[in-house]
Amino acid sequence: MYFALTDEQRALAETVRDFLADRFDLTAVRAVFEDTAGDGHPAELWKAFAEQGWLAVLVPEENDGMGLGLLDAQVLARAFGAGAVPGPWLPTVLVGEAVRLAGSPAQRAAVLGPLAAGELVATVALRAPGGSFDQSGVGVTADIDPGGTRLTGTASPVEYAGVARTAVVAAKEPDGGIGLYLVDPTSASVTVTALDTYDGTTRLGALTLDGAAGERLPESNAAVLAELSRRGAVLAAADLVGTARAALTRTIEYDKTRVQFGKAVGSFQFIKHTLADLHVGVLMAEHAALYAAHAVDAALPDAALAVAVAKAKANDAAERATGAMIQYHGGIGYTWEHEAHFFYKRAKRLVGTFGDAGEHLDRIAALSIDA
Amino acid sequence: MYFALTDEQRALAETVRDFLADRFDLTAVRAVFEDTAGDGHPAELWKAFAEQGWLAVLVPEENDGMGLGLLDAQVLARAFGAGAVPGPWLPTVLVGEAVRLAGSPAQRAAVLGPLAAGELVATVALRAPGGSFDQSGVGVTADIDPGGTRLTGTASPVEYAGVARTAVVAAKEPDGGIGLYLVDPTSASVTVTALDTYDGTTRLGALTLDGAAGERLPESNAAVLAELSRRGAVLAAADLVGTARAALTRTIEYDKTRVQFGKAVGSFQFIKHTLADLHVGVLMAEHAALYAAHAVDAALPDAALAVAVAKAKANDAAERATGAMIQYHGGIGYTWEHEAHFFYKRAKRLVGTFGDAGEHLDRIAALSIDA
Amino acid sequence: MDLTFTPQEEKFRSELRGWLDANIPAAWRDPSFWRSVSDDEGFELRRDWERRKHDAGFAGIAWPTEYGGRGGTPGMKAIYDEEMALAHAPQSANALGLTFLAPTVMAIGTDQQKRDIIGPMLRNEVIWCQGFSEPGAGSDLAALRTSGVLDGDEYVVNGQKIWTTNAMHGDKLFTLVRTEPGPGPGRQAEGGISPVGTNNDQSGALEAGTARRDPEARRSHGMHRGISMLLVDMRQPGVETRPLRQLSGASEFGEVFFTDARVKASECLGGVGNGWKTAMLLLSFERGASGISQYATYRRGYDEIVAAARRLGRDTDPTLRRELASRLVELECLRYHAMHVLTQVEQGRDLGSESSITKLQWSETYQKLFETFDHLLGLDGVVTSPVDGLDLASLQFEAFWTRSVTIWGGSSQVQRNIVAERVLGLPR
Amino acid sequence: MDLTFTPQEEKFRSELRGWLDANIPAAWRDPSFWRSVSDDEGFELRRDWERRKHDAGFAGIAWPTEYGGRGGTPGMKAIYDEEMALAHAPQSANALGLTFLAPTVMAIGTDQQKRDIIGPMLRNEVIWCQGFSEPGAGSDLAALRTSGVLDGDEYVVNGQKIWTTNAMHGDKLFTLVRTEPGPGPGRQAEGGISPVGTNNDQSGALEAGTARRDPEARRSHGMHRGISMLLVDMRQPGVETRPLRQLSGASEFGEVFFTDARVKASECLGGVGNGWKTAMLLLSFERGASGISQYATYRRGYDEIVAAARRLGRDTDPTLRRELASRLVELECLRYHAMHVLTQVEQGRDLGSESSITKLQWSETYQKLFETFDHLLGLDGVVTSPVDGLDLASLQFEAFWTRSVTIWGGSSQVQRNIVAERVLGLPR
Repeated sequence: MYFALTDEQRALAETVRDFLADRFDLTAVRAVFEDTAGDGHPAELWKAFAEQGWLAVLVPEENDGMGLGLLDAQVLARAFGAGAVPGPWLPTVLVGEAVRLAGSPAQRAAVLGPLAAGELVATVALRAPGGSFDQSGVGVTADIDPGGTRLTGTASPVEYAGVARTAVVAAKEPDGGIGLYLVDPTSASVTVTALDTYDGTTRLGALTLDGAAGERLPESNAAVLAELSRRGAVLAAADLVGTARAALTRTIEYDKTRVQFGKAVGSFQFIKHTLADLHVGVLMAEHAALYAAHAVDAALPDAALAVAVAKAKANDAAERATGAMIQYHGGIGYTWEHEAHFFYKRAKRLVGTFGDAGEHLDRIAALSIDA
Repeated sequence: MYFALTDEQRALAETVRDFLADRFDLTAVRAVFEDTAGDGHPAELWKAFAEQGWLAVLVPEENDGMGLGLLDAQVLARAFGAGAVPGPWLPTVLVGEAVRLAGSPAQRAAVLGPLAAGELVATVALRAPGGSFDQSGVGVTADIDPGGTRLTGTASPVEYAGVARTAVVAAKEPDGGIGLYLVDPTSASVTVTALDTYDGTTRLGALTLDGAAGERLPESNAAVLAELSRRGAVLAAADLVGTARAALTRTIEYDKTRVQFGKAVGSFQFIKHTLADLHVGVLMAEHAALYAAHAVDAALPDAALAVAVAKAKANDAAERATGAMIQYHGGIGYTWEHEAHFFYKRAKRLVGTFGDAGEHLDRIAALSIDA
Repeated sequence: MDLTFTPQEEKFRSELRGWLDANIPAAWRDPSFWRSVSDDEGFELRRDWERRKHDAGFAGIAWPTEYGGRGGTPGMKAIYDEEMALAHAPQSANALGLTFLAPTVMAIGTDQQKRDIIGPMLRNEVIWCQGFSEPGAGSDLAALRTSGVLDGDEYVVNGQKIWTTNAMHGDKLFTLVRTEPGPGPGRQAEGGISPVGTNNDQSGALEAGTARRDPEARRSHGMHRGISMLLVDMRQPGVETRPLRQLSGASEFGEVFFTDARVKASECLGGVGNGWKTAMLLLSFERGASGISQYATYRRGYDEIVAAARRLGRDTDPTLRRELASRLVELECLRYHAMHVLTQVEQGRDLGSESSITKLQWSETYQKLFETFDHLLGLDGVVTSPVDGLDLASLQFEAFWTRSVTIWGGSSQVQRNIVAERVLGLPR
Repeated sequence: MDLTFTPQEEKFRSELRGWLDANIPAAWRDPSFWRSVSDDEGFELRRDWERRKHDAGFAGIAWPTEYGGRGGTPGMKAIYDEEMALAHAPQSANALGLTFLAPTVMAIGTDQQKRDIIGPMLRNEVIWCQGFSEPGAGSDLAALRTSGVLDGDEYVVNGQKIWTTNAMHGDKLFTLVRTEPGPGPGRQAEGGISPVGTNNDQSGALEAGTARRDPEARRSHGMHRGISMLLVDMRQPGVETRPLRQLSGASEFGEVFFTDARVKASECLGGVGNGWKTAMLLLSFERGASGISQYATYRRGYDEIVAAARRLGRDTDPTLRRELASRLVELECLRYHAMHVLTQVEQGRDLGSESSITKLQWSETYQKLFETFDHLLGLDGVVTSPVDGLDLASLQFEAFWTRSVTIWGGSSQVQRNIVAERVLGLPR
């Protein structure tokens, strides 16, 4: 029995933390956050990611990757959450996962190597507005045309649609099934509309396809979409867990020193108890993200349940911890100059990414009540 | 603008409080609570109720009643909740309301006078196990027979089924409508099964009808059932509000004097804030019960909404306040000898009576989202 | 129980509604309007509109006629609050002056102060700001360090205030300064849990009555000495104001810096060294606020949220419907509570610390309503560009605003302390 | 990450499971069984069953073999805890002795105490009770007033203990008494917020390390002096026990009254006047408990609740399904946390105040699970008679029990204090 990160994984977490402190701290985040006209994708950061191997983590060794598991990837996601790191890491990594899971050998060779090397920014476009992160939420239709498959419909919001050079698009197929397609978002039959968002640690867009050419991932189907969404949910959960922990730690440190009524704010019992409860919640979310990543890696029988538990718990922990960061910093936490809103807004966005609480609780109910 | 009880209503509240303190305090309640084999219907108490006019409050003056409104009745219900008072007051009063709303002049004369005088203990049997408190929850069917209407089916739990001499039974009619029927629970075709319950401040039973004779209230229909359920919900809400307030007040008084770590328990900030939040919640529930009673009395356009709001809020306030009574009395509040469990168990029962939170929230959603 | 207003009050409502119908431009009803104009432009629109409202006789509704008010009933004031909210009227440019300063001046001001302050305020010729909070004195207002030193017949003021509403547009500031040195060090504090705006009642937790009971309160009591309330001209070289950008991106609040700012000794309200007492009196005028204005505003927000959810097909989710319904439960309770408060006011009853309950109920309900907005909109709520005609930017902006309402004006934690100690009588 | 057990541990599991299959009567799996027999009868059944379990080699799993234990790994102990829960095994008749007293005796007992206490306890020849809480000393354990006065080579004990598990069936009691006078009056307290049972770590909040920091802690520190832990024979005229009826109607706990009870001076554990330190050591043995036993039990409760809801057609309500699912989220987190704790134990890491987190997670989750039970069953949950074969009495009984778990063994409030101060390092 060993329920913990390995020494290597712990060292990786430390490396990322040190790197961010050195090379991309919250001042750098702020520059991206406030430059709403910019692409939100600092080239230097991306280059460093490639050099560090952080884009290669899930790519098989045969495709010049590191061939590690989701447990390692969640170490990175958690650290990025803790640092409120911008950039298209998550959608790019997930495109790698889609191609690894369902691509042909040629597609794997074409996509995975460049992706691992940082030469390919990519994104996933899986749902229509208002949709959920399963096949019922897909808003693109695939039509078989003499000239090849043509995709029509909308996916939104799509992370970093504006800088991605490849998108994996989920589409409903004529036989009622689901396929995943490689699409070039810069082609004429694809319109990319930039969308505003309050969260400056990402950039969003809508992808409107009007008979766009799509190259099918041959092994893709509804089960692969579900698997991809589960992996996305685990990494989003890990990011939320990192966000939540950073928010809580910063609040605790502040409340230890901020004095009101002659005492440290953190010595008031109501605040102590609130922070203690938050700690227990964030700790449980950390456990849950770890377990879910391992359960998917090891294909444990309860993997589907574990992923839903992890995302539901991470959503809750991050929502509470980042809200508390504002409240228990008092007025200063409500200012633009303070970093609380980076964490609050990032959490608010990620709570909906790859399934909100309702979607995951319904899944848990189905698994535990109807089974 | 006058949102408050009148002087008369305030005096009534005080009379009940004084009466209970004098003649039926928690020691008397305990005797009924612990005598699980008894009928839970102390004759002296009932006699006093009749003498005080507390059974006549909603009965029209022409039927020898006081002809007051639901606002007055909720004063009584609230006081009974605060005193954890046993006895069939609520079901009896509701039978009066059913007959007043839908009965023939003859039925009104036959039922209301004796009821107001304390000569008739009665109860309502409106739902089947698992059912809600609207027409979909009715579990009895009315068949038109040459010899009169025959009722078949089950209603449960029914308050004081064992001592009631008249029951108002809701039944589905052949045309798809709903009728209310006067039934004699002691007749051969009705089986009354006593049911155990943890709440010793009431007694419950199941009514199984096997072709039982029923005398229809001629003006009854689904709308009257809904109106009756609304009135039941207002009075149950008021009882819960009284229960919640009593639980909270007793806890506050205890925590002012109980010393731990050299300080009054009630000076610990976490407990202070918890009790402050509870006070706000109970106060809002008090407002809501008042408003709902008035809205029904005055047939305000938002009466249906107000009733649902009052019951939902009273459920929540009572659940929290009575749970907190146990927690913030510490170990002593968990003993049988302490009175906390009277309030806790009474609240737990009444939360489901005339609609749980889900039922009322669905109603509020329908009124505010779909309208 | 009688929830109707008098015929006179209803007549007032219909007059006011008629005037508002004619005088609120249709564009103002679009929630995004006020964000589409610049701060300065918006402020001038509001100032001008209020001048016209004053000329039409709808200013100082419940004020005595001798001070230029309408001499109306508490019911008329409640009707006014409600109708303004229903008509999408903008927030008053002089809200803090009208709510707090004016009644204080009427009660304890000198004759000259009454003459100089009240009329011009009512006509919006002078916009008043409040300068209470400081970076190190938020919930703990008495820790303030801004100083005023008498130099001839003027005070020389140095220090900093924060969370000042309308700081960039104000003409004068009522502010608390230390005119005698405080009890010395031990209070060096940084950053800020800082209450601002209206309902700044938190400091009452330290009032003299409770202050005698224990050493900590006695220590705080000492902090209350030597404070004075000065009325500072903001249009002078010694006063600099800066907007304070908030996490929503807007700047409703600002900072005020005093560098040898000068205030005539006659511009002290309530007497030198009596500043704490004056502030407590001033803040007590919050007590009459019933919450009806908040109810009317948030109830409309509820409907806007429902409409947005419907556009995305999320209004049929059974759990989200119940969550929404739970919010309406609290909103309706706020309305009932407002009627309760209004009744108390009309009957001349002492409202005591009731305003803490009102504040808790509206602020917590408002914040949770917009948490439900987040849950309802899910990932689509992240997009603030209009999509297919659905524009969530204004609601999202409001959602961020709700994060502040449990902090300023006495945080929820401060309000719960007040309820526990002063309403429930729990020991300190 | 490797969640598998060693082959040796898995072999142990299958042996244990086989023995439990053969030795737990089918009737015991009916949740109502233990309420259908009398307290005395139930206790004798448990005592006898445990004797057989001991003879089969399934007692003292992780204890050293020199003390008659099996010398197993922490993993085996976790497997034991889980399998016992899965098999519906009854709670040990000697739980507090085995969990707390035995390891303390092993660590600091005299040779004679080791000889006299451990073997007989393991064989259930002596049932041990814990006597810590008093009516005036609940969360504030150090306020205890029971006295022990030396008379020759015996202590004469007078006073009262409360919340003693198995009080009616115990043979001996490890109890804290004041062998030197306390710091005098000022602690007269009535009634009781009284922690009991296992996980009685709350008093650690007052341990010496933090006690030096502020006057209140210093005062409490003074209270810790002059306390001794005595081992009292309950079968003597000076000891009277009474069952304590709880709101569920059952009497798991009792009261113990001492009237000139006599204890040999050699029956003092850890040295005279060292009782507080001894108690802290004793309570620290809770730390190894992972929560896996609670998980296994409550997970079964979840399924029983689902089955009951299905019988009433309430399992399809979308909101109640999500509420149930939220409880399962917390339950699964408890399981992950148990694996985390077990890993820490296996690696010999200091668990510090982790047991407060474990306690909060299991007790709050357990209580909320049964609040969901109430919501799911609605009005029908009020009926405790069997209806159409659906018998809710056992679940309802358990629901009442859950109201106690956030009070005893260190209330949730005490646990949050510990987490805030000792895990997060927030100031006192």
